[in-house]
Amino acid sequence: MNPANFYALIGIGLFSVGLLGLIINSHLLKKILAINIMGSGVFLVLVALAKRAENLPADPVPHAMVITGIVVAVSATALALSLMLRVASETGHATLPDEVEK
Amino acid sequence: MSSSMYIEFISVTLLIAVIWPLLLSIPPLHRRLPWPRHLAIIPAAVLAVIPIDVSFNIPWLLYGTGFAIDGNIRWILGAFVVIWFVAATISLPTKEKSSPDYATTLFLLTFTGSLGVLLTADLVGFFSFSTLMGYGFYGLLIQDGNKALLKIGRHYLYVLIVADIALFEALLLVAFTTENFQYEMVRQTMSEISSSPIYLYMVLIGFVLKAAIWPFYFWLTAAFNSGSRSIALLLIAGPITMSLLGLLRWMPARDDIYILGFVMQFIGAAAILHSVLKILTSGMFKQGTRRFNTAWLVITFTGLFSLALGAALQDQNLWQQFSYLIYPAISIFSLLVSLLILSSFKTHNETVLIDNTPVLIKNIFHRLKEWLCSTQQLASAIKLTSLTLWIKLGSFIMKQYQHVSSDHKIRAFVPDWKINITLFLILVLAITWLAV
Amino acid sequence: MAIQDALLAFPWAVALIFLPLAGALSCFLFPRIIRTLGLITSFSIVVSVVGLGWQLLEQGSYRHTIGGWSPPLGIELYADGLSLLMLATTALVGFAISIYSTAYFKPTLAVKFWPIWMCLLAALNALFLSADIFNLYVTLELLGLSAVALTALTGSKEAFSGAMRYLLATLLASLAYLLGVALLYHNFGSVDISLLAAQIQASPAVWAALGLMAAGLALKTALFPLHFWLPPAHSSAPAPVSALLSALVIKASFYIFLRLWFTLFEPVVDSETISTLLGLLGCAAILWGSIQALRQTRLKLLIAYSTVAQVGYLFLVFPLSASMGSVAWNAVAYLIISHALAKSAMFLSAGNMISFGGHDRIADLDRVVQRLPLTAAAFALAGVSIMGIPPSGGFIGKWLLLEAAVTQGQWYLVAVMIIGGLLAAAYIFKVIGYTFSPAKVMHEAQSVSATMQWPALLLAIGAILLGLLYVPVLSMLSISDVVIASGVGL
Amino acid sequence: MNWNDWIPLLVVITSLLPGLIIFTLAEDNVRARVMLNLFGAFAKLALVGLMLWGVYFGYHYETRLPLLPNSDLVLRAGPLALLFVTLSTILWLVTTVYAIGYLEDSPHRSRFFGFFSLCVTATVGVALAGNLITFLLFYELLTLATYPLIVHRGTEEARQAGKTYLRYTISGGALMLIGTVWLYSLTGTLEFTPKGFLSNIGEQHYPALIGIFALLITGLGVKAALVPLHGWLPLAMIAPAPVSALLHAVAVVKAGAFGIVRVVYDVFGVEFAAGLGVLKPLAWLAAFTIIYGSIRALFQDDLKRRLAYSTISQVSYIALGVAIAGPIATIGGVVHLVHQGLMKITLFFCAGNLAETLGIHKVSEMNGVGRRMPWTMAAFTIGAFGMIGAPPVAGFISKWYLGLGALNNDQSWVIFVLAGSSLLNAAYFLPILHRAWFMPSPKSWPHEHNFGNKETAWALLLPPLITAAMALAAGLLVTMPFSPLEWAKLISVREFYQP
Repeated sequence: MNPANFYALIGIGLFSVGLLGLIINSHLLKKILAINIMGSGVFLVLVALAKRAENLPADPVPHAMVITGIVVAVSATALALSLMLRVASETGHATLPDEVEK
Repeated sequence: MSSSMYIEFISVTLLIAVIWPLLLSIPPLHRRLPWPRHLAIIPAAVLAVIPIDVSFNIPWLLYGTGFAIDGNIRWILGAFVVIWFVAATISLPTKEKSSPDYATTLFLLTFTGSLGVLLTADLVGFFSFSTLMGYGFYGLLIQDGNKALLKIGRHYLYVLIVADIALFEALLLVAFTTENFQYEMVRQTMSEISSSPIYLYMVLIGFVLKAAIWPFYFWLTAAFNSGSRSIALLLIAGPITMSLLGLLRWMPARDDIYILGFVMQFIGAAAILHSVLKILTSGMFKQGTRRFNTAWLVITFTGLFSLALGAALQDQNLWQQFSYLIYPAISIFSLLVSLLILSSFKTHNETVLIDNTPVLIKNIFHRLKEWLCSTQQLASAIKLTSLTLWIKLGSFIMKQYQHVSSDHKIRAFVPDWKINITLFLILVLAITWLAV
Repeated sequence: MAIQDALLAFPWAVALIFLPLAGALSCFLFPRIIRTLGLITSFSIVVSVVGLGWQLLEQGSYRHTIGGWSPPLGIELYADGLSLLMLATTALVGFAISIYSTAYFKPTLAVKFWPIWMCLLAALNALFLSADIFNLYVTLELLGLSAVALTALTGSKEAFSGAMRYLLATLLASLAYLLGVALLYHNFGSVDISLLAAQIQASPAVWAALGLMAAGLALKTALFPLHFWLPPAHSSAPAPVSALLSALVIKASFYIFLRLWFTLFEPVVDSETISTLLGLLGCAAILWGSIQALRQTRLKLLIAYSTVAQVGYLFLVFPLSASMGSVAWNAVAYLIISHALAKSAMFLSAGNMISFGGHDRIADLDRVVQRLPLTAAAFALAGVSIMGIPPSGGFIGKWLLLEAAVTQGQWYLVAVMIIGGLLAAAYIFKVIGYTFSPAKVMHEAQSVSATMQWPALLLAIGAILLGLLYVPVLSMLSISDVVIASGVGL
Repeated sequence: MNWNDWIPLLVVITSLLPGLIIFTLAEDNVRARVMLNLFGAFAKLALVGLMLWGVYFGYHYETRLPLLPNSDLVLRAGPLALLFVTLSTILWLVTTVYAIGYLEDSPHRSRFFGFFSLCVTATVGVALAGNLITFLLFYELLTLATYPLIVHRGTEEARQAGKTYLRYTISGGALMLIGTVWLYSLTGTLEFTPKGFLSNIGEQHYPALIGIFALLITGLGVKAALVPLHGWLPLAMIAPAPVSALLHAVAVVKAGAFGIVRVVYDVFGVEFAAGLGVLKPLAWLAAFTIIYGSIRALFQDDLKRRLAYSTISQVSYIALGVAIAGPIATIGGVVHLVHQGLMKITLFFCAGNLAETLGIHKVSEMNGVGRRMPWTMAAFTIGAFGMIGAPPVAGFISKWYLGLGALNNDQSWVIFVLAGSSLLNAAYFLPILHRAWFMPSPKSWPHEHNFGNKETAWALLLPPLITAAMALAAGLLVTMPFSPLEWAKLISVREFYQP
């Protein structure tokens, strides 16, 4: 059980926690936060698994990926938040109208 | 001029004789001509007087039909022309010229039909023209809206349809056997092959119906009772004569079909017996029953005819000896009957004797129907084939006709109609049984 | 032929990504001539796709390492028959939609629409050109975000909630995908598809990756149980946006699915059960989507559900690819293109009907057929392709699928496809029938400009003509340098 | 590049192109529309005449375009194809003239004529199709092209009729599609070949082949209105008269019947199909349809409905002739393809004239109409007698050969079916004639238009007269070269019984 795998497992855990949160919370802000948690989980996995063996230096590529990922996540979150605000202002409450499929 | 030129001339006349009345039957044409009916008959008359035998084919018409005239035909043609001429004279259109004159059209169509039947040299032509004649005559019967004639027309129509179907089947059998429809060829081939009994029965049904041979005479008597001279005349000159001719033409020369021979002889005998009784019971030719007796006279003659034919079917030599007598006999008979008609139809206020034979038959068929209904509950699965449905169908068609006039008399003829259709089916069944 | 060589040497692929980005930028900078810019850009994209196609026909499949950095560090562009086909579809549909949009959007909206639309085009092109799974992730994300933004464009309540739902779904999906990428990279130390394909072998990690990626992409493609986000989003968006969402965006994620499946997973993973599962989901999608579509009373919802059903057809390729690889492959390619054309045509003509009558209640389509003949024709022709009636691209796709299914004796697929076709006919002719009959209540009708009618019609005609262009399309599709296990040219 | 290779395609295009152009024409641009229609019709006629001549002397016309892997879009002009093409071309010309007269100053004519031409295009395509896939293509196109014509009036009733029509036809098409694909997966080819292309298939596939046959025939039977798949036909009467005329005489119903002929002869091959034992059931079905249709027709008071049921009955003659599976029965069935077309289109023209001129739609309103419109009713009479099978009208010939064929293959039960059918035909046609000719006309007609001293407009009167004359000629001049019968004989020899 080297630390890399440990972190990786933590990352997976975060991912699943976020998934759970995304599913069970109805408030949009919480959903968005959950998405972010998932994102961090994935990034953690990437970074952790970058180190393949004890003696080797860590692989730089995943870090590049993570940086890109973070950028994407930031922009996505921004969009999500603004959308949430608009939804709230339009519908009066920041939840999705849980519409059954017509 | 040379004989060949004569022949040319006759052949041309032969064609014209058929085509000319057909042309004249188009209203715009005959409306402009004086005496169109007589004009139409003239070429036929010419044919009747010139004693030259001609026959020629028109290969591109139908299955290569053709026309022919010889001594025998000329016998009938003579009487035929005379009667039609008379009929044309006594039934001149009384309508004002403004409305299109359908009486003439129908008259000429019927004329063309019967003339064609007389002159064609093969079965298909015969069949085609006889259809024309049949429907034309039906039109003639009902065209002036006379109630009595209407109902007769209806009977005649049913008879016609059934008969034509029967003849069509016969034709198919011929075509199945040979490619050639010339009378002689047909007579030869059909006398050899084995399937010809069916053919014979079909022919018999067809023409017995069409010629009003006993026991299918009720429409004939009715027609005579209806009191229209021209109709009676045309009936003799058209359908009846031509159907007798048809029997002669279609019956193959073979003498091994005893059943059929017996059937025909029986029919003939019964017809004669029945009509003689009729005439006797109605008092001999005393004034007032003439039409009636004329009708029965016709039935007698047709009976005689089928008697003779039945005999011929059993003994060919007999036939060979006396067949040449048949044509003169027919023509003379038709002339005689027409004379009787002309003489007897003068007074229109005479008492019409009721003919009670159909009643008898009716009762039989009512029983038959009841029996069928009772069996039908047992086997309702075969409903479509069961006669009762056909009869229902028939009465429905009757209803359609009853729009013709809401006259309650017409209702009374539903049974007769059923008789026709049921007879047809019985015959069909019988034939299948025989065929098996 | 110096010019020719120059043209052959020209990096069209790069242009395909660069041009729309430039277009987006210039749209920001010069909002006054925004329409012209948009049109020019999308036309230039068409041109460069033609150029790329020519290149491919001349030289076979195409690789281009940006800035000379080779993988794994550098980014490499890769184009073969399939990507060329997708690019061509994108370019054509995109061009038609651009023409349509010039007339559709009022200036206030146009300012917002064009830049995002250009970004979306860039994302699409980049996605179809990128050859490594991480680039695919990035482009996918970019695509998703711009698509969401476009969905929210109208600013109505439904639009916002629909967009929100869409956004959450797409984020979830791409994160799942990214996790899969992480796993794959960890195991094989590469993200380049061809390199991965070279060294991949079965292992729990690969299965996990497969699961994650498949689920994510299925969600983005709105496969049956995961389609909940699609109808609200597609029906609430403005017409051209719905068109490009249904026609292109979901196809992009499916394209990735296809690539990964046939290059990476199918050879190594014992895919029998999974492919069957996917097939079953496809069947469920076909039936469910069609039935839902049949029950709709609003035109756009109907079309959106029909998209759900059509996506189902795409997924039938997986169970069929087992032995009939090439046939199923051609079939799915054909279905993708023809559906893209037909569905965009449908949404555009729906947009016309809405801006014509001011509503999209199917029962009140007030004799559209003689008052708006071009649009009606467009809808009908597109419908023919959707139903899969000859002659049309849809028919050829369906024919090939059926052929594969019958040959493998998978009768349940045959039955589903046929029933799906019948249901499609039912819901499409339900609409067409009402376009002939006058409505109970008359509406005052706005006139619809020809600029909005012709693109729809042309797209629909394209969908029909596709049924007669089997040979060229396939020759295009067969450009490839990799040949993989199931004998599928890639 | 041989010029002959393009004639079939041209034949298709000559009606496709005008149709497409007509769509774009303005509503009031009558002259251009008429010109286009007539030009297309005559051009097609010329080309077809050319091909008739060529095929008679053994030339070969075939267009091949790539459609699918190893199954092209093939248009081939064999004798059978030409028979149907000629029929549809001639009747298209006539019907176009009629429609021009019938739709005077009625709305949406451009649309109407556009789809009309498309419909003919599809029919011609069906006729010329050289393999099953091409056939299917045009068959579906036909469905789509006729739908707008059926719902043309735009009423709710029309919409319902259209819906029913589609329910039947689209499902039929789907069944055909399955059958075709299945066949393709078995044989790898769909090319129509005389005596069929299945004879070298292994025993183990025979159940599958029976299934395929059932699928194909069901799919075709929908359009051919075999009972119990006939439900759409009487409803389709809502369409304008020219449409129903074309629908019944040439386009839809005939396409189905023609398809049955194709499938039995050029896909399965008669002997093979008979060997499979699939023809007997077909024959029984056809026979039942014949009787059933006639019986239903008896009870209709609406003239067009009666004619519709009569069509159901009459078209099954074709299927019957095919199913009897003999050279002569084939002649009967194939020739009835033409004869029924001529007679039925005449009847529908006349029905249309009555509706258009006097507003008569019911049989019970037809009293004495013969005196008001003698020419129309004369044509009607000829048609009716043809249907009954009275000589010398064309119907007689087809019945003749059907019966003869039945005798040849000793299936004499067919004879009784024919007899019963004639009886019933007489039973539902003669009353009409009786009313029309021999009953007093009412004081006033339901809804009379006045055409001066003529009984109705020329464009309405000429077509039925022409078609009636044709029906008569087809019966009278039956032994002339190029008569339908001769052509049918040619087919029977060339396509089916040459080694």
